[in-house]
Amino acid sequence: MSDDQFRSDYAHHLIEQVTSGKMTRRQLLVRASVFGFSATVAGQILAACGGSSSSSSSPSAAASGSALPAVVTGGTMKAVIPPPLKTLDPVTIYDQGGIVLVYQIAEYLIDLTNENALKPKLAVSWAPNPKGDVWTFKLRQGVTFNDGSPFEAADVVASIERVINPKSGSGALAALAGILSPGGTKAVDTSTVQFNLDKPFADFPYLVSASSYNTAILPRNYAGDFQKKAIGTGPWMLKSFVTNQSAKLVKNPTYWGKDAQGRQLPYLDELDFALVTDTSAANLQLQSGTVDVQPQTVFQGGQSLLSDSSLRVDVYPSTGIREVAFNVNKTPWQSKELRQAVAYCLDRKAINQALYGGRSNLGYDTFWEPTVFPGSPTPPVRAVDIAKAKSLLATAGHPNGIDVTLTVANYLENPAYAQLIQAQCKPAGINVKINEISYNAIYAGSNSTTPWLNAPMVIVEWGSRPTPGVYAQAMLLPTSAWSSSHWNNSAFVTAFNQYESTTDEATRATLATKLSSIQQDETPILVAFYISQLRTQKKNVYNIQGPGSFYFDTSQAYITA
Amino acid sequence: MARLIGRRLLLMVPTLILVSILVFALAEVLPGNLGRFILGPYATQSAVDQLNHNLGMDKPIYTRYVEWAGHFVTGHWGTSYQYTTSVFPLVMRALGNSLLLAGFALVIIVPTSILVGVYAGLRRDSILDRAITISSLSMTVIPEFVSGVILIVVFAVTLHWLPVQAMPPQGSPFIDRFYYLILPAIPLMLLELGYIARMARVGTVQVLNMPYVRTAVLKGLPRRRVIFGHVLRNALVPTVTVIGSQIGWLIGGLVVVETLFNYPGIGNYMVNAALNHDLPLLEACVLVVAVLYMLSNLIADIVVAFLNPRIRMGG
Amino acid sequence: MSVVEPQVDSRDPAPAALDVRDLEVTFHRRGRDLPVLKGVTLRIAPGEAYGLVGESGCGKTTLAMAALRYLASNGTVDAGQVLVEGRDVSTLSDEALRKWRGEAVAMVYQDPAAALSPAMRIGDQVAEVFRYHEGLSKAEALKRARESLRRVALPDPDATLRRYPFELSGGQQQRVVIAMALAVNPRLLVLDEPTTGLDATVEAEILDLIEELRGRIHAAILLITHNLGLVARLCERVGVLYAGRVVEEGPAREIFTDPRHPYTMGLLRCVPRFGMNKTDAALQTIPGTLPALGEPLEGCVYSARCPMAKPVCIRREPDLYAWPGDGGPRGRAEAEAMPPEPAAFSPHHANPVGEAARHARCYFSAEVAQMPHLTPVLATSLEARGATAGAVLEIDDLVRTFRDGRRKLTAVSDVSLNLRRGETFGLVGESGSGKTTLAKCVTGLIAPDSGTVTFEGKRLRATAGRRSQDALRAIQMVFQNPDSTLNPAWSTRAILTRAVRKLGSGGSVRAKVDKLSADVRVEPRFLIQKPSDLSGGQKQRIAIARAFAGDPTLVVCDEPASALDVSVQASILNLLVELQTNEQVSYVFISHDLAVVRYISDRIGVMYLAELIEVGSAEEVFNPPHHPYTEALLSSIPTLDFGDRRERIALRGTMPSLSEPPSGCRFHTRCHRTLGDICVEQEPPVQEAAPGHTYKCHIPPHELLAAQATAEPAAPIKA
Amino acid sequence: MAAAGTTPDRRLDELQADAAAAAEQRRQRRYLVRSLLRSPTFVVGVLIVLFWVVMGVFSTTFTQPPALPHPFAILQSPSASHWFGTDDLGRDVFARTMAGAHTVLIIAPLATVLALLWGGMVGLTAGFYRGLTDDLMMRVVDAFLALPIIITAILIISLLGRSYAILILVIGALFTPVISRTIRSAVIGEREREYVMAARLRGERSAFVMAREILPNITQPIIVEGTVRLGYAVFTVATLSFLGFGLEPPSPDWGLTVATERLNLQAAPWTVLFPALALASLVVGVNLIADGLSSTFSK
Repeated sequence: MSDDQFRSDYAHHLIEQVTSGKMTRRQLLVRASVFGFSATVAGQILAACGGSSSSSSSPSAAASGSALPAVVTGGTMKAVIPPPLKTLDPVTIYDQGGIVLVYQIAEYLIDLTNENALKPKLAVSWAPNPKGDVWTFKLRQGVTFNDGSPFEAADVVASIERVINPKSGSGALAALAGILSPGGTKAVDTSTVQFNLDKPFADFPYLVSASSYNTAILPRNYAGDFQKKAIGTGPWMLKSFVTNQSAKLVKNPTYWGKDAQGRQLPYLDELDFALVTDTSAANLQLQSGTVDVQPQTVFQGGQSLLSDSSLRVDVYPSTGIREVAFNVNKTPWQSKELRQAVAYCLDRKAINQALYGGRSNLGYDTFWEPTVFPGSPTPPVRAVDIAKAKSLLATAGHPNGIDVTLTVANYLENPAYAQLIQAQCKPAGINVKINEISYNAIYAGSNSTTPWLNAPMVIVEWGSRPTPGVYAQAMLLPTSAWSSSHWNNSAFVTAFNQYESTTDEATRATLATKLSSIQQDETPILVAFYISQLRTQKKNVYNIQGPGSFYFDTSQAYITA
Repeated sequence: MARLIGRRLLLMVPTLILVSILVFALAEVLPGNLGRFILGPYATQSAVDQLNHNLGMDKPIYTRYVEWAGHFVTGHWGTSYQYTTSVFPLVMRALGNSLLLAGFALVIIVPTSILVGVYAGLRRDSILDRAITISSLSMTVIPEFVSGVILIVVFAVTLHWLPVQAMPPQGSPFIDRFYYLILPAIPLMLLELGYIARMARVGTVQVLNMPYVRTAVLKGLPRRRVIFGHVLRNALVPTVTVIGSQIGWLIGGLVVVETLFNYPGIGNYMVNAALNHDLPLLEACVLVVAVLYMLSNLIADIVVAFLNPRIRMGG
Repeated sequence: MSVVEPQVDSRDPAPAALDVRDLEVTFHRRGRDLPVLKGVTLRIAPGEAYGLVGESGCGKTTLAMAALRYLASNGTVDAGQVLVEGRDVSTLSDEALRKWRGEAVAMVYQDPAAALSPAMRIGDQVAEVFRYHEGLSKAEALKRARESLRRVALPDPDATLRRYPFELSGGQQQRVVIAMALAVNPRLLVLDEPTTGLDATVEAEILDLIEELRGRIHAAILLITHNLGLVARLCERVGVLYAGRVVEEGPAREIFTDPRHPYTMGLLRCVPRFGMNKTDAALQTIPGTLPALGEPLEGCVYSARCPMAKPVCIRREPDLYAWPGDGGPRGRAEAEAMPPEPAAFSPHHANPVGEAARHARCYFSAEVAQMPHLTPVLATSLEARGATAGAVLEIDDLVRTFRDGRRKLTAVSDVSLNLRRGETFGLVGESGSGKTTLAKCVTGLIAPDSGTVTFEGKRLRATAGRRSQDALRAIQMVFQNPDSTLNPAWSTRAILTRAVRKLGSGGSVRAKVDKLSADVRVEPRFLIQKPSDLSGGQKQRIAIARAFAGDPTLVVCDEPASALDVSVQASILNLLVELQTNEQVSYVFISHDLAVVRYISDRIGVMYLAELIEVGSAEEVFNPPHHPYTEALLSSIPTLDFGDRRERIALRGTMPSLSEPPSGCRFHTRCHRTLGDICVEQEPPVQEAAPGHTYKCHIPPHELLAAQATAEPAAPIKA
Repeated sequence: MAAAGTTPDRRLDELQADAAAAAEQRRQRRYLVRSLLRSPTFVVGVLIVLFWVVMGVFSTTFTQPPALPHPFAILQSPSASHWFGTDDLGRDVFARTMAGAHTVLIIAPLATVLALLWGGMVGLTAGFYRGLTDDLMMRVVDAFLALPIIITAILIISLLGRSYAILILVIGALFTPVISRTIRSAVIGEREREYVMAARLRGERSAFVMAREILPNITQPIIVEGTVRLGYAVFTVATLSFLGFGLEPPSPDWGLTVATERLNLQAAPWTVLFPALALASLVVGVNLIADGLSSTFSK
């Protein structure tokens, strides 16, 4: 049966879901986007369910104050971000600095809306076969790379094959492992690409979207010298890059993007990034007016920004987390009880209060967090319970307490988080020694040596991920390359495979419940909160798009006098 | 004079060799296992051994030193693990920046502190002298990062008089750099100013008690002649020596200030290199700094020799 | 004293070059007021040379500084005034003061090396004076500087102008200082110990220069020194200062031949007269020590140490009485008139100073001549000292060289000598002649390069470290500097105890320590003190006791008394003599002071440029025929003998460097009797003037005798 | 003291003499102490340092636990309940500032003592034997001195990792050259003095001469140098902590606190200001002591 046949069937399915109350409108829009329904089609479906087609208003717009002033073209916007940790290369980037810079220059098949819904970028539409193991993407026409060469299917094939090539050392490899194998990507014609998956995968579009940031589309002949010769189809071109100092971008005159009024994007002429590791230095630059915007503001030390009249702080319901991973292969974390004990020590409200001024959503050590991911089950709340923790500790064989080491990067709010964990575990007799190392150091080395994947207990910061599946795929499966916990739970794996292969929302819901309960019970990692992220900009900076810090879409941003 | 300088330069060579041995020993021998240091605590032993082998760790120490030193002399300083670029240009650029900052600070410190110190010395035990002595003492002991932080808040954030960052935006004229360096330079100055001023004061006081100053006075020379002709020149000798040796602390200060102001100087690179186990960069920075320091002492010696004919002719 | 003032001015209209009136100066140290000068009154007529003598700490220099209005910041003039040419110095404005200094008064200092600006060329330093006093241009000033350098007979003034102080010898430096002082013809010249620390021959040069200059410039001179000989030679009048008081004043000749104050007498008696030997007479020491600053003094400032003090002396301080005249009788009268009414002393009794009269601050001036001799003759003859024929110590061809960078300095070259038991071998020579090096080779503090030191027939190991404890015990040393000879951290008893432990020969350590301290006349109460609490004399006594801890056979004394005041020096010398008589010990006695060496030695060796150029009995060496250098040395000593008409031998040039000693006879470059080429080319033979008296010179004894006989030796003056 | 066979009464006056000697020494020591106590700089310095010592030892007994977070009371400005306010984890800044003295006052003095020991040995031997020994030792010392302390410290610590012991050892080692220089020159000044020659003429062994003859006479320069170094040690510890090579959180160490809290500088200046002032005051205190000592000694 044809894709269109599938589409109509799926549309009906969605309508049922909504009318039977199994799904909210917002969810419907999100799911619809996954299956390549354009916003208008989605609107029609919604209408069919008998409701308004108005999608919820963009939080950034809300934060920016509903009414935007008239667009001003030209000018330079200065932003401050942490410097890229490694040489700039879309294939291997994994840190905020790198991702944000690449995001300006190169583009993805699919981008994310402020609600983490998918939106067409280099791909104008996409649809799976009924089984869901073959996905066909239609590409945007008339797009050229900033060196003038045309953008065609071959480039997409090359880019995807590049990242799933084991030699590439790309993070996407982990995300796509067991889903898309080398040779699975075919160019049907110059403007159509077909992905033949190893197994049906409902969330596949996410894996080739901006949320899988290594899948940026580069020309087929890309040589890995992005930092020298930054090539992409994006709105910006790299003019200069000074390690640990600055990156200067100028607008790409041949950019395909146009705004609603058909004006050429981007509005700005130049985009300057100051590369600053030190949080307080970065904040100071904002306050002294040296820079216009900070994509990710840390609440720690950011208090003064919040109260600064010259600045506007947007709050994003991002899905970023601070993963506290227990390496289940390393003593003492083989013991499930011990892991749970720690979980019961945490006073999540207090942590949320201290680290985010209470802004974030509490997490329950699972990815299926209802307030963040629609359709997730509502897991039992894990409140502080020292007594329980103690007894668990005893069953784990440490009645008189235990000493553990927590490795943490001196970055963002991690040190503070670590100290809170330390203080909250003490009453239960868990003495946490904090091993604080530098941001670079924790990610240094190969997978077999790097601290963040090998320390017994470690805090890892994760930027926004659009679905629980993407998270699980990236860090909780034996195949995950970014599994700091090295957790290997067959029940979870099988359940997860079913979950991702099925398109039936009801089944997905039940599986989600199962998955989340397994995850919470086993507690391979702690997820104490889903961070509401802060983006700080001057009052006269408008219309920066994208959810969370990674997706820093400046193509429609502008600065008024 | 030329002979003196030549001699001093020659004398530097053995010290330099020793310094290099020292750095080599500290960096590559002391931790016992370089591979482990680079790969970190979680690497498998086999991987560590492999790396050690690649690094030539299993070769005898002296051959390793010779190779290592040879590479330095020939300017092959290796590749930075962090930036995956050649170390030499990296360090040189950083050095340039640091020299600019340090030089800027010194150019202001040296004359002022000497002026202040000598004045205090001449007005010995006056209220002003006391004030200068005490304030200079307290200035000397406030760590740069403390004064630096406070200065930033006051002058950059609150008053908006000076920029917070130490680097002007790309493409701005060179002269701008000094404007941006004012704030970072002040903590360095405070640190040194007090110390040098005290030295100058002590020197002056000592010389004032010298018989030859009495001779000059009893010759019936005008006060200003006594001071500029007889006192100053001799009073400055200890001060200059101190300035030379203080460069060490100044560099220490640079490390802090550059970190504080995120200034791409050699101190900043050094700290990052150390924090990120970027050994080639770290070694290079330390050696460069050592050479720098020795040169500054050499210059101090030469100035002293210039002030003191006895040394000059002896040399 | 305001009554005195008009009288003075009425007496002679010509204002005195320096007129000090009842000057009281106090120093403030650690909250205490220490009076240094107590009503000093003295007057120097224009062109007159006035000598101010006294031991260290009696206020000489303070007086000079007060006269130049340059007291240290903690010193104040409490009373009295200083008039220079009738102008009260204290009233001068800063600018006037500046011009006045250098133009009216100038000063020559004790340590020329320190008195010259180290980093400034000689030319500039001298020229300064002209530039700032006569407003000359730099070039002009330099020309004038050149003249004044020539005036002080500096060789090659042009070169000297360009030199730095450290490039000149001590003598040259002092000449420069003098040139600077005399640059603009001051009317008053203050000489503060101008030759102390200079070698005998250099001292002689400087003195000659000063005398010679006096003829041309008509400056009055205030000469401050502890060296009576100097004053005797240079000054018409002399004042004796003790504890901040002028105790006697008058014409130099009279004072030195017929002193009228016990202190003056004491000073004269405690210095060995030229040619005097320990066997002739003992040095008369002055009991006690100088009162410390601020120490309260009852009655006469000297009464505490005065051998003829009477109750009245303690009760009330005598005035400065004229002598002859009312001095004696009046003094008595007042002494009788008890209790003395202060009113009884009307000012006019205190005769104003300045006229050619003599004055003494003593009730009993009349009896001073008969002042009792306290110390008996101590020394016995060599034989009595059991001097055996056999030598205790034999030094053969000793050589020691030092390296100074690339240069090689020979400090001792081929020195041979021997020493009998109980004998004192005096070693004289100017600084750098190698005396001390030789001594240290003997004691083993320095290892000789070659040559042997044989002691009691056994050859000694080179260094003390490798010598047997017995050898160490037998050869000990007394050092020059009292302040560093004792370990400041140890109590005196600890020092002696340790010495006895290491060197002593059994028996009760403490008993031995007590005996030692008794032998050197240090009261037991001082044994608990740290050296810092001891006087210089006491320190040196302890040092001697330490040397004698193990009953040594030979003690090497390296200038043991030259850092001490004359009165203390005498007591130390006496002590050494006494110990020798009792312990039969032999001495090697090093000194630059010929009179002292002559006094204490049985035999004398003269060193010049690392060579021992003459050896003989004290008597022989001091009388012709002797080596020309010895002759010159002797001629250079200023003596108290006013009848002394010896023509002074001025040596040419300066001491050659040890690194390149002159060829042939090392002395030829400076010798006044050189025979020409032979002296330059050939090393002189060792000639024997008399059995046991040899010297290194080309001139045979009889010729030398003939040549030198003309200058008859100085006869000691009997006090 | 006395050899056998001395009569009882002799022994008696020996005892008296000893007593007198002891009394004399006590008198001299008392004099030194008194003159020290008369120097205001010294007294003030001692008071400041004493204060911090007391705080470092006892403060935790009466302050709130310095490491306990109060997430609902973060960055509170100074008040009756929190004299110095609270930091970004709601910890009591007063408690932390007072407790901060602890770490520094363990590391700095120990390091200094270590440096004095090592420097003393090097300086004594080099200065006493001179010659080749001296030349070699001093060459090495020069080499060390050519490496700025902070930098060498960073190098070593980054290689060895951080811990109290390592900090103490490193700082101790790095201060050794400077101190050995000072002591050496002091020794050279003494060894040429005549009492040392006298000792050699007594046949004393070098060890004795060094330990008993020379050492007692250079204690004062050593003490002064030690105090000065102590000041620098405090300074260095703080700086290292600031740079991230010192102590680890949640230690209340001043340098560390300034480093971590400085991003709250504007929102909550007190979090940085008080530890900073504490640090400065301690260093000033130590330096005042040094000044007091040296001026008293030089009298």
